[in-house]
Amino acid sequence: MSNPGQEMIGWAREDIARNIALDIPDGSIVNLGIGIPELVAACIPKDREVIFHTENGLLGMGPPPHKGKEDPDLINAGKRYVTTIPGASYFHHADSFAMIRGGHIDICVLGAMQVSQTGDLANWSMGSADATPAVGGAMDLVAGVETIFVATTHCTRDGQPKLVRACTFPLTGVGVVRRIYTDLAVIDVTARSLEVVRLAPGIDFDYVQQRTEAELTMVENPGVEKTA
Amino acid sequence: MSNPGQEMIGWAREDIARNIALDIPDGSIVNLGIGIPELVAACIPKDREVIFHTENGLLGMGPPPHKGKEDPDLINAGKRYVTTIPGASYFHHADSFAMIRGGHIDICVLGAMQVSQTGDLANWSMGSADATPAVGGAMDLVAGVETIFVATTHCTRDGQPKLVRACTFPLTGVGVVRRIYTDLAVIDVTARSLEVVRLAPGIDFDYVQQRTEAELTMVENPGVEKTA
Amino acid sequence: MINKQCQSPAEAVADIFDGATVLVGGFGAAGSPIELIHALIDQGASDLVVVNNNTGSGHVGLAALIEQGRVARMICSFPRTAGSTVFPDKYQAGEIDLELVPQGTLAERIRAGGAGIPAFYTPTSVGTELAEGKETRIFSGREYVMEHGLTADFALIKCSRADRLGNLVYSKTARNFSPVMAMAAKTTIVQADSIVAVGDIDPEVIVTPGVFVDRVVAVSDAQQESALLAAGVSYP
Amino acid sequence: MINKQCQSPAEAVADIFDGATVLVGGFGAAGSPIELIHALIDQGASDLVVVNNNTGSGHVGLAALIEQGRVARMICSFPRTAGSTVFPDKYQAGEIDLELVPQGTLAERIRAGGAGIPAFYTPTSVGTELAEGKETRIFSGREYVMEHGLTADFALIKCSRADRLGNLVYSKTARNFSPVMAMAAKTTIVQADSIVAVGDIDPEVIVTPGVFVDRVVAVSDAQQESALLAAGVSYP
Repeated sequence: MSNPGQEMIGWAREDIARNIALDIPDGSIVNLGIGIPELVAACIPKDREVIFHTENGLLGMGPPPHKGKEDPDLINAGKRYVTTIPGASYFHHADSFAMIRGGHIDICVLGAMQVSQTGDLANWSMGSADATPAVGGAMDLVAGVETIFVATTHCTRDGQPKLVRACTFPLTGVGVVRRIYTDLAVIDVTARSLEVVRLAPGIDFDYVQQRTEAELTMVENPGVEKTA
Repeated sequence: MSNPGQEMIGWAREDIARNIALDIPDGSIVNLGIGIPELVAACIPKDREVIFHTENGLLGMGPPPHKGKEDPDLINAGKRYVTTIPGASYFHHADSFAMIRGGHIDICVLGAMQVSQTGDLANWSMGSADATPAVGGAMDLVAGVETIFVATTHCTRDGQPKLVRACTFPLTGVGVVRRIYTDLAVIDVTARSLEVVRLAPGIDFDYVQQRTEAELTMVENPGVEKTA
Repeated sequence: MINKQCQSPAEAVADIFDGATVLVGGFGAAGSPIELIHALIDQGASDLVVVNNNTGSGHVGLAALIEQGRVARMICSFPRTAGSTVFPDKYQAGEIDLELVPQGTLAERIRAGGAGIPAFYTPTSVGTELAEGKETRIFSGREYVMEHGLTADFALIKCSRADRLGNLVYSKTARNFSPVMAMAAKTTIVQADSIVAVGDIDPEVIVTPGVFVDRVVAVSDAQQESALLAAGVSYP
Repeated sequence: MINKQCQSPAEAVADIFDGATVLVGGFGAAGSPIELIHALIDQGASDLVVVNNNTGSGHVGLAALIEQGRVARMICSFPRTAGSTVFPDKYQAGEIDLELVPQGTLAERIRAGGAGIPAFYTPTSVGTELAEGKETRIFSGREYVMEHGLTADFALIKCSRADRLGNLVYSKTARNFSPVMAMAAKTTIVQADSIVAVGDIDPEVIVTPGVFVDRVVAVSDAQQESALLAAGVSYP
């Protein structure tokens, strides 16, 4: 039994990214959001060919350029400089979102402000009146991509749970999240519950549940984890 | 006064095409239907630059190829071999009809089975049960192109009028025709009537009216014809 | 590694099932994937719903598939071709159904299907018998018809160059419906005049990105429908 | 003869009127037609409705147009940029209106406008506050929101190469919204890195056919927004 007051150390940001990368099958077309999701690309196992889509009109996005090789015409959705891999292609925004909305992107990894126990995602607005709202492509991605992974710290910086019974922030999409990767656990959104399928080293179930507003269950046989 | 039984000679097919060509302003983007409309391209005055669109995905269609130079991958909407002019571009069918439906084609010249006095066009089906219906792009063209010219013989081969009070054949579009070019006259569809703006040499108004079911009027000053 | 290459048209079409909806590229003979269609004839699937602008010519390609009685329904804009009686004969005999769709509406319905748009409004066909029974609606004082996105189980298309990732470029007006059909099918099968190395096609000129393509097969000596017609060939 | 070339950005934007709706190409700095926007600032039109994915950076380009108080309303998906406070400040002060649209819906609305589609249904934003007040409808058991096509009086876009007929090709991800914006404006104005002879651009690789373009102006030494920001430039 863990002590609620004691902070245990879970996975680092790079570990979260690696956990996600290992769940991405060879041959997948993947869109990565900003933040931890961006780290996933570098963690894909060498024997898998995964192609990255960025919604501003590029399929076959490569790693960041070397210093001095930045091209202002070659950026990703986060407006960072990127490169292309052989076999890349450019297209306009309507075609890019036809890929997304039409179900042609296999997996999207997004950050989150909140995820509900039924898979609702809130990641675009705190709902405060004094902020400028900005949505970007998040609503299109969750509506169009079959498999939505969330990469996030388990709690906010001030310790508030992000996995909640119902989102209090404005929604990005309803019932869209498939699997949540945090610093403490890997958690599937199932028809019945949020089901912990894997715990970070040294972290136990109770410790995770104490930091989660939504009710968690433990997968029956965590040793035989199936990938999403 | 003409004698109703006496057949007078009007314009030939090439004359009709030339009448149309002279009404196409420099710089126009034009789509030509099958039949007499196809003859228009060769009649454009040399000092005008007119660009031809064919709905199967080509802007900048040129004249037919020389014998032996036919390319099976380069055809027009009538499935005839064509060529391209410098500045041509290829695009897919959805983009091609975006041009049409979105109002980006200036003029379309079509054949007709019937035109009503309110500008309804029937040119795709005789409505007979034993025929195989085929519509092609005609309905898209009349819905999307601002200026629809009709090129047709004034009557059918067996002498039936094609300019009628109301079409009896299935419609291609409602109130879409702007100007009608026949072997006997050039006729505008106005809010009030079918108005004859020009008569073929040796043809008088009564002769045209006798071969027209719809009621015609004569433009007030046919010597000062305004182009469409 | 991603490798969408198949060794033969037969392998590429092997899993097309009875009753499948199949988008077939081409406008008349231009862009018609004749070898894939002939492989489908050999393969045997029947009760197909086929989407193509036309219904084929002579007794080869799509016309042959229809002639063999394998197509239950055609969705197309112009089911007539000079000198071809295969479809009209079947249609008059009540042996095949026809859904007649204006050409631009057909292209837009396929694009919508591929883009995740279930329905849209178009001015095309308003006031005509092709709008009968369809919902209409006024926007800014003009009447429009509601049309539905069109998706399919398979697409059979032809291109000039492809790579193993499924990136495609086409030849001239043989492009026609193929790029939107590639978007709208669960499984898009492509015959390519040639398959080139990944990276050989400039990223700026790729018309169909590989994300829309599932299988590519090289058919380096593709038959021309016009030559088959001139030779009086019937398939099989 | 068709010649869409203008001699200067000033000439190209001269007739943009107060209250006009203006589509502005670019995603962040990539593809932003800075010289055309600066010419529009000089020209003086106000009460503009501007459509762009963002709201500009620093105090140049679109951010400068907003800062000068010339934009009454923005239609965009992401009106925030790292280090830019121009739009948020105006917005919080109630000096500018915002219509927030999901990025894919924005692109599709513009394409629809250009393609003569007055409205369509999309799954994007269903169940969120951005769907509030919008008509929804079930197709095949799933809920969709109805969105309207978006057209404009003018589009200001940037491309890499153009010809006098208005045929355009773009550079990499600087393509983004520009091809659909070119379709949706009554008057599409293009700044091109270079203007080449008609026929110099391969017909197979033209992204925007000339039919969608009204004016082209060569800006051979276009400024890079990142360089202007680094230099701390404010326009004018």
